[in-house]
Amino acid sequence: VDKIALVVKSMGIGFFDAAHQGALEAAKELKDVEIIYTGPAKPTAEGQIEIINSLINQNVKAIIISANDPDALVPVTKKAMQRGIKVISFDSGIRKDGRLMHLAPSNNALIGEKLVKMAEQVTGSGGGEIAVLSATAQATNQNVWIAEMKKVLAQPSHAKLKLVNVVYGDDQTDKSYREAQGLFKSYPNLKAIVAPTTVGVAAAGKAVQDEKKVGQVFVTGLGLPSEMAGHVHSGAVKSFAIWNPIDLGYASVQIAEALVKGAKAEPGAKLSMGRVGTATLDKDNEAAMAEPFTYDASNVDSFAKIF
Amino acid sequence: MKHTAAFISRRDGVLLAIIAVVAIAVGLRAPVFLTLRNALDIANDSAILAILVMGQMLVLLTRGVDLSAASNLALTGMLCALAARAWPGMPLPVLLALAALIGALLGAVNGVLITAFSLPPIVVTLGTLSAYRGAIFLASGGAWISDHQIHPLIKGLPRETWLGLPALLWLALLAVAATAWLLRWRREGRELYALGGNPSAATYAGIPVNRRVMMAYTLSGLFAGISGLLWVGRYSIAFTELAAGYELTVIAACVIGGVSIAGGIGSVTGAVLGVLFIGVVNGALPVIQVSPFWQQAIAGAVILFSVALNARSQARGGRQILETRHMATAGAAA
Amino acid sequence: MNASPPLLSLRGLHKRFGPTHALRGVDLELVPGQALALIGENGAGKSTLVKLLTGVYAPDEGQILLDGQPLRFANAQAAQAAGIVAVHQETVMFDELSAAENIFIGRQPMKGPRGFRVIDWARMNREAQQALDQVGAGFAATTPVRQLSLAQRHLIEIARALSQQARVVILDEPTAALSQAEIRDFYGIVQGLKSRGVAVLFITHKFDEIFAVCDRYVVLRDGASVGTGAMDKANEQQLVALMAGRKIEDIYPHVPDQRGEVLLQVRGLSHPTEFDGLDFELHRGEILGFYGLVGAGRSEAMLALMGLNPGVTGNVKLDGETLKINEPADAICAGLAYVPEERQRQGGILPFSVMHNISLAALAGPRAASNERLSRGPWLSHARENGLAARMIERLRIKCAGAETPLSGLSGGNQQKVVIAKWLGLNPRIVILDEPTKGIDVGAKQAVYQLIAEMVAQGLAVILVSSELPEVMHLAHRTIVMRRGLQVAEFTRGEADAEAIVAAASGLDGGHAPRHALPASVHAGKAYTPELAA
Amino acid sequence: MKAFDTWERVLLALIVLVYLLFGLTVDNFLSPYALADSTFNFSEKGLIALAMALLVVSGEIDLSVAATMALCSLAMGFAMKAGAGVPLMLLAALATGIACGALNGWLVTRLQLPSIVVTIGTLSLYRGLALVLLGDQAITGYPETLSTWGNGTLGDLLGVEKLIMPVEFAVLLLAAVAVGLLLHRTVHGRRIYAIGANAVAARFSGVAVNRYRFALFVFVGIMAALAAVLLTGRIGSTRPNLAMGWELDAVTIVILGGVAIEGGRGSVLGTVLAAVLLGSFTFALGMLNVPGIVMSMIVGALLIVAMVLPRLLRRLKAPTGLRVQGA
Ligand SMILES: Nc1ncnc2c1ncn2[C@@H]1O[C@H](COP(=O)(O)OP(=O)(O)OP(=O)(O)O)[C@@H](O)[C@H]1O
Ligand SMILES: Nc1ncnc2c1ncn2[C@@H]1O[C@H](COP(=O)(O)OP(=O)(O)OP(=O)(O)O)[C@@H](O)[C@H]1O
Ligand SMILES: [Mg+2]
Ligand SMILES: [Mg+2]
Repeated sequence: VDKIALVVKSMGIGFFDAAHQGALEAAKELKDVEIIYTGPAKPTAEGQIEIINSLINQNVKAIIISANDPDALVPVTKKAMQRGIKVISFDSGIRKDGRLMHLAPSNNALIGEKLVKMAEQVTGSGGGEIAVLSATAQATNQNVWIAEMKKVLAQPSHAKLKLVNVVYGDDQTDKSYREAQGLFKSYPNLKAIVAPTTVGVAAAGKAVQDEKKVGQVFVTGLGLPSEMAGHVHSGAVKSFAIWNPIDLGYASVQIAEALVKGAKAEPGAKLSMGRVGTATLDKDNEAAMAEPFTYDASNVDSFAKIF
Repeated sequence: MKHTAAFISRRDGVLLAIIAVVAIAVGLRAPVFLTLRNALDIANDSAILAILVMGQMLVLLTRGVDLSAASNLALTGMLCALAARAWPGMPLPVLLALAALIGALLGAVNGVLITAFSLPPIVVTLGTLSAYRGAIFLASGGAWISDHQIHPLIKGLPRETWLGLPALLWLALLAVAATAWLLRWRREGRELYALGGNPSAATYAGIPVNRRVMMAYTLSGLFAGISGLLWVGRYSIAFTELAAGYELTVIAACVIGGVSIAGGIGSVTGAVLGVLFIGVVNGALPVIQVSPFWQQAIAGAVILFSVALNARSQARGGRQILETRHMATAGAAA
Repeated sequence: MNASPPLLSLRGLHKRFGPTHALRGVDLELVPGQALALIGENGAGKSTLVKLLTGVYAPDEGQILLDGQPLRFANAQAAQAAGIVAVHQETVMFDELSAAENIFIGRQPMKGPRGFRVIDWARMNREAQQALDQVGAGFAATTPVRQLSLAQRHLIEIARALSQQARVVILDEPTAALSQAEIRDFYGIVQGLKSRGVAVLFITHKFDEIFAVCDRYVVLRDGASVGTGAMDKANEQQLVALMAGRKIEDIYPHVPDQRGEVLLQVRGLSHPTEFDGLDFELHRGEILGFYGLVGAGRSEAMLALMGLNPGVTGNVKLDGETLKINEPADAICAGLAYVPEERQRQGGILPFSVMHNISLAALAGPRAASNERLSRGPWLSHARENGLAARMIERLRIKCAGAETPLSGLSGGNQQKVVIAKWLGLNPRIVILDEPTKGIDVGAKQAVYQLIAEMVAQGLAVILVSSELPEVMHLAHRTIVMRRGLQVAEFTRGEADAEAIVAAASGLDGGHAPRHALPASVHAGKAYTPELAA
Repeated sequence: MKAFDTWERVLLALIVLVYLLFGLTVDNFLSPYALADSTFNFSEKGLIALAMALLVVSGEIDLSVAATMALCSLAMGFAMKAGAGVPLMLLAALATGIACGALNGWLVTRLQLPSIVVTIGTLSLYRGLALVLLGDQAITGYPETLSTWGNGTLGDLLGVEKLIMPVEFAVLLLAAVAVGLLLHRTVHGRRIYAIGANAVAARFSGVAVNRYRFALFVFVGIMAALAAVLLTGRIGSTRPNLAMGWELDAVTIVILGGVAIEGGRGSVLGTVLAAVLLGSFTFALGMLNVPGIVMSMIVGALLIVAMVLPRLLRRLKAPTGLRVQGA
């Protein structure tokens, strides 16, 4: 039996639970694969290092990790690779020298574009003011997406959308909620809040409801259907997006097992992702899955039952 | 009665002045800060903190500390959300009672461990801080209870308005009034001051120390439990990391409000001002648009500053026992 | 002599603390309207007995009978409910509460409908004020206790005992912190209690008090009662012999006047609020007494000499050289030693062993370490510490299970000896003793006086701050009297007579009003009936 | 004040129990590599816990220690960016640690504020400063030497391949011996105990109480700098959230080690044993893939049980005891 570990940022996050589900599906298909699903109590790099240390000594065959810090994990994953363990990152990557390959859920540019599109959809053709509610100021993937958004917004075709501020809710409900309230106060003409984080998007949706601004300010961003369904029904959220976490978990395990079986991770290599297709590695040994999928009132309920 | 009747002490006055100065300064930069709407937002935001602070204050008075308050809040919130999902027919009073009961039980666990085994409170509540947090994970299986799964009654409670004021505010006022009543007008309350001020003397004086300490932790738990229900309702979400680290905010509010960590000193007025201070600063930070990178450093500096200022205004005036030479000679001549 | 049946009797009471057998079979009886003196050396078990009677501890063996019924108190409140109240040896005070609340803690008068009863503040303050006035306390019942002096706190404790429906009042060294005038008031209070039919148990180390107020005595030695009898058939010599198990002759040694040159010179020592313009010299081989009423500022002045009192101005010269004292280490380096008056707070470290307490001062400061050589460089030497402790335990006859016993396990008096011993290890040049015999037994007192005599014989200089007049009058070569922060008089031994000193201290010589106006009934020695709270 | 008391024996017994129990049930747990790897879990925390133990014995506490580590690491990073070599980087970390400790010490001794309050404030302040200075950036590219200190073994340093004791663990042991000697064998240690047990009496006896308090805060800063150097070396990068939440881990170790939170009691041996116990226990749970949050729950429960158990046993042994503490 090949033991493959799925190490997530921290336990108790719906997104990763769904990825775990996908991983289990892959394991069932592949047979002879056992999935270890684990993560630290708090989303810290130090916690993940401790976990990897114990995984190394359990003689796992592969480690799939969503990193809390792209750099801090490098020494320990290098050690793991020296001892023959295949290390790949998914969702949130590790620096290039610390992993064999990275499976991005989607292309960063695509995500940035998607976020802008969804904002444009609620502001209408007239455009208007929008603001970003992020997680912590250090969250790498958030910052990359925000940077991509800014690139898109700089294009003349989006000139009517004005990004007025980026605020940080630290992935805490109460702080995100307060920051959203602050945005309403500072920008009376605000049209949309874009929150590329699941805690933030839910808290902003709630703040919009409580401040009775439904129909005036819209929230959009990245969230799970099960967590967002209520806000879509209340009207605070028209649409939001996410990639399929089940497929992501599934594909990661497929790739990891392929590497264990001897496949090489090098630029240009094509790795099978089972039912999802094939991943082609770019020059940085990265592969991206599909464009994020958009959910709205029409489909959110059916997906809410799945993840 | 003079010392207790002085409703606003000198240090409370200083704190109130600081709060006013901060509010006005922020208002100059962002006029929206001085609107009624914003005041209500801050009050709403501070309401849950105020309830928690009342419980924490009772515990601090006994020379203890309840580090598990935020974990208790989250666990109770989660359990109530789960219960309401399982039995959707539950009426609101039952839900409230349930929250109070669970919270009080969790608080009583602290109390029993502290009194029955004479353990230091900081150790016990540090332990239950993690233990309760872990229990949330076990109870929920790590899953979120999100907006559409939260019972409408729970979501509705914090948004209700009674007599023109938000329900949250009423509940906070109730908690504050009850605590003030207990501390001012009941023996049990006075005895908290006594045993916190001098625990060994309290035994000699016949104060049932263990019973009172139990009471303080149970009440702290009860307040935390009710806050849990309100928190889940207000943000309509329940998950493992809910309000993580909030215990430090609660303690900071107490300390800024002049409640002594060393026990036996503290007033409800002061504690409420401490809450208000944190509410105003938290409300101001998003509005004045300081760089998010600066926010934490400012919060830290503000805590240090206000605590230092408090310490100064609390310093006792020297007792004048010395008779001046002039008076002595005048007296001798008479 | 007592016809009335006993109110409270103790039968074969035993109490052990680990290896210490503190009480080994105590029998005694308290009779209504009489005061029983409980006397014994430090550590004889007196305070332990009090704690058993008040429900703070439970006895290991034996019975407590109230009205012939055996009792077992669950806690201190139960004992109070049974009518047994105590003024404990260590003050039982809540600093942040008012005097009134301290008096009524746990039994505040309540008002209002059932279920919603609240504290009746007005009534409580009124009744507290009455109780305070009756003990002659000159301050308001609403004063927070933290603003009061030690003596004033003791008055509150006594008021607390008085204001309860007490049938038995236990007084464990209530006068240890009181000054002469206050003690006289206090006698009146005890008389008042007796005339109301209260049974009083009185614990003290001062014989004049026993003879003044008590009717009978019980002597405790090593936790057992060794003698009892009527007060009027006893004399001091007898009692002392019973207590100590040996004869103690004259307790004050004769200290010949062998003053040498001036060692310490103090000029214009002043503090913004506590004292002003102190001027005095201290000679080698001299005992300089400081007398005054409680709160006269003596302790504050001594703290200033030790660098423990910030904001002090003035000039201090040692051997003609100006001293700069900013902190205790400076003073200790210069050869000053200070035995503070608050033994448990300022003097000893309760959780530390006797040995570590004794060696602390020698190990505390930079230069001090070189004096007794308890350490080699920074390294501790267990053997030397042990040696010093053993020497001191023997020299001061400290009663303890061993040098390793924690200080908290010693009786009050023995704790005091340990605190004194701490400084002797340092070989200081000037020793300041602040109320050194507060709460210690005759035997120990004699030992302390002997020590003082030995010290000056070796050329040390001693400053003796004391509120006990006989002490200063017998020992001190010169006595400075302080009143309200001022140095008001100076007497040399022989010329000093008690009346004059007390008059100077209380300001009566200069036409000053006494600090405590007494109710007329107390002066007249009439029965005194406190108004009682519900 | 004894270094080897009942409590240390209990801890030692628990450690033996953990190794026996998990050694028998978990594959590989007792392999030399696993043992060496497990020490990484607690080496840096052990270092700050040692300093914290001294501080707690003296009756104070420092909750800003982990935030201080972040600032120290930051200072190293900035020094490196400015072109400094390893010695200068160390100096920068050290200076930062000293400065942070000195500010804590100054606020506590000069303004006479309770240390728990002061350090809650400086915790926010230091962490906030790290955020201000570094924002969302990370500093990487530390020299190989640092990585060897953080990840390497004594064997790597000395060229003996079989010697797989991690450098960090060796540093911890060395520091423990030094701090242990200081606390248990020197006058300074005695004075620290005296301050914790009764600061007033200590001052009256001539102990320069405030100077010691100040020095101890600075010492915590120094140890934080040392821990930061090792941690930075181990993870090869610096971020403002470095060592987030470690202050509570350090306090947990100190308390489990038998140091009384009210001061005046405790030993260095106990602290080290507690660090080893917690480290090996969580490593074992990790080998069993217990989720982190459950692990911290178990540690929380362990902390309470460890405190309750001896008292329960004592009570069973001696049914009639004192009913009043500290009479
Ligand atoms: N809590 C305690 N733990 C251990 N031993 C104790 C305790 N309390 C008292 N003892 C011991 O019991 C004995 C009696 O002490 P106690 O305080 O009753 O003496 P005392 O007669 O009141 O002396 P003093 O006149 O000095 O106040 C002493 O040997 C003392 O060491
Ligand atoms: N009437 C008073 N009101 C308030 N504080 C007082 C009063 N009298 C004394 N004090 C305080 O009580 C303490 C004791 O006074 P101090 O030590 O100066 O006097 P003392 O002559 O040594 O008397 P003793 O030591 O017997 O109390 C001091 O801190 C002093 O400020
Ligand atoms: Mg006694
Ligand atoms: Mg005095």
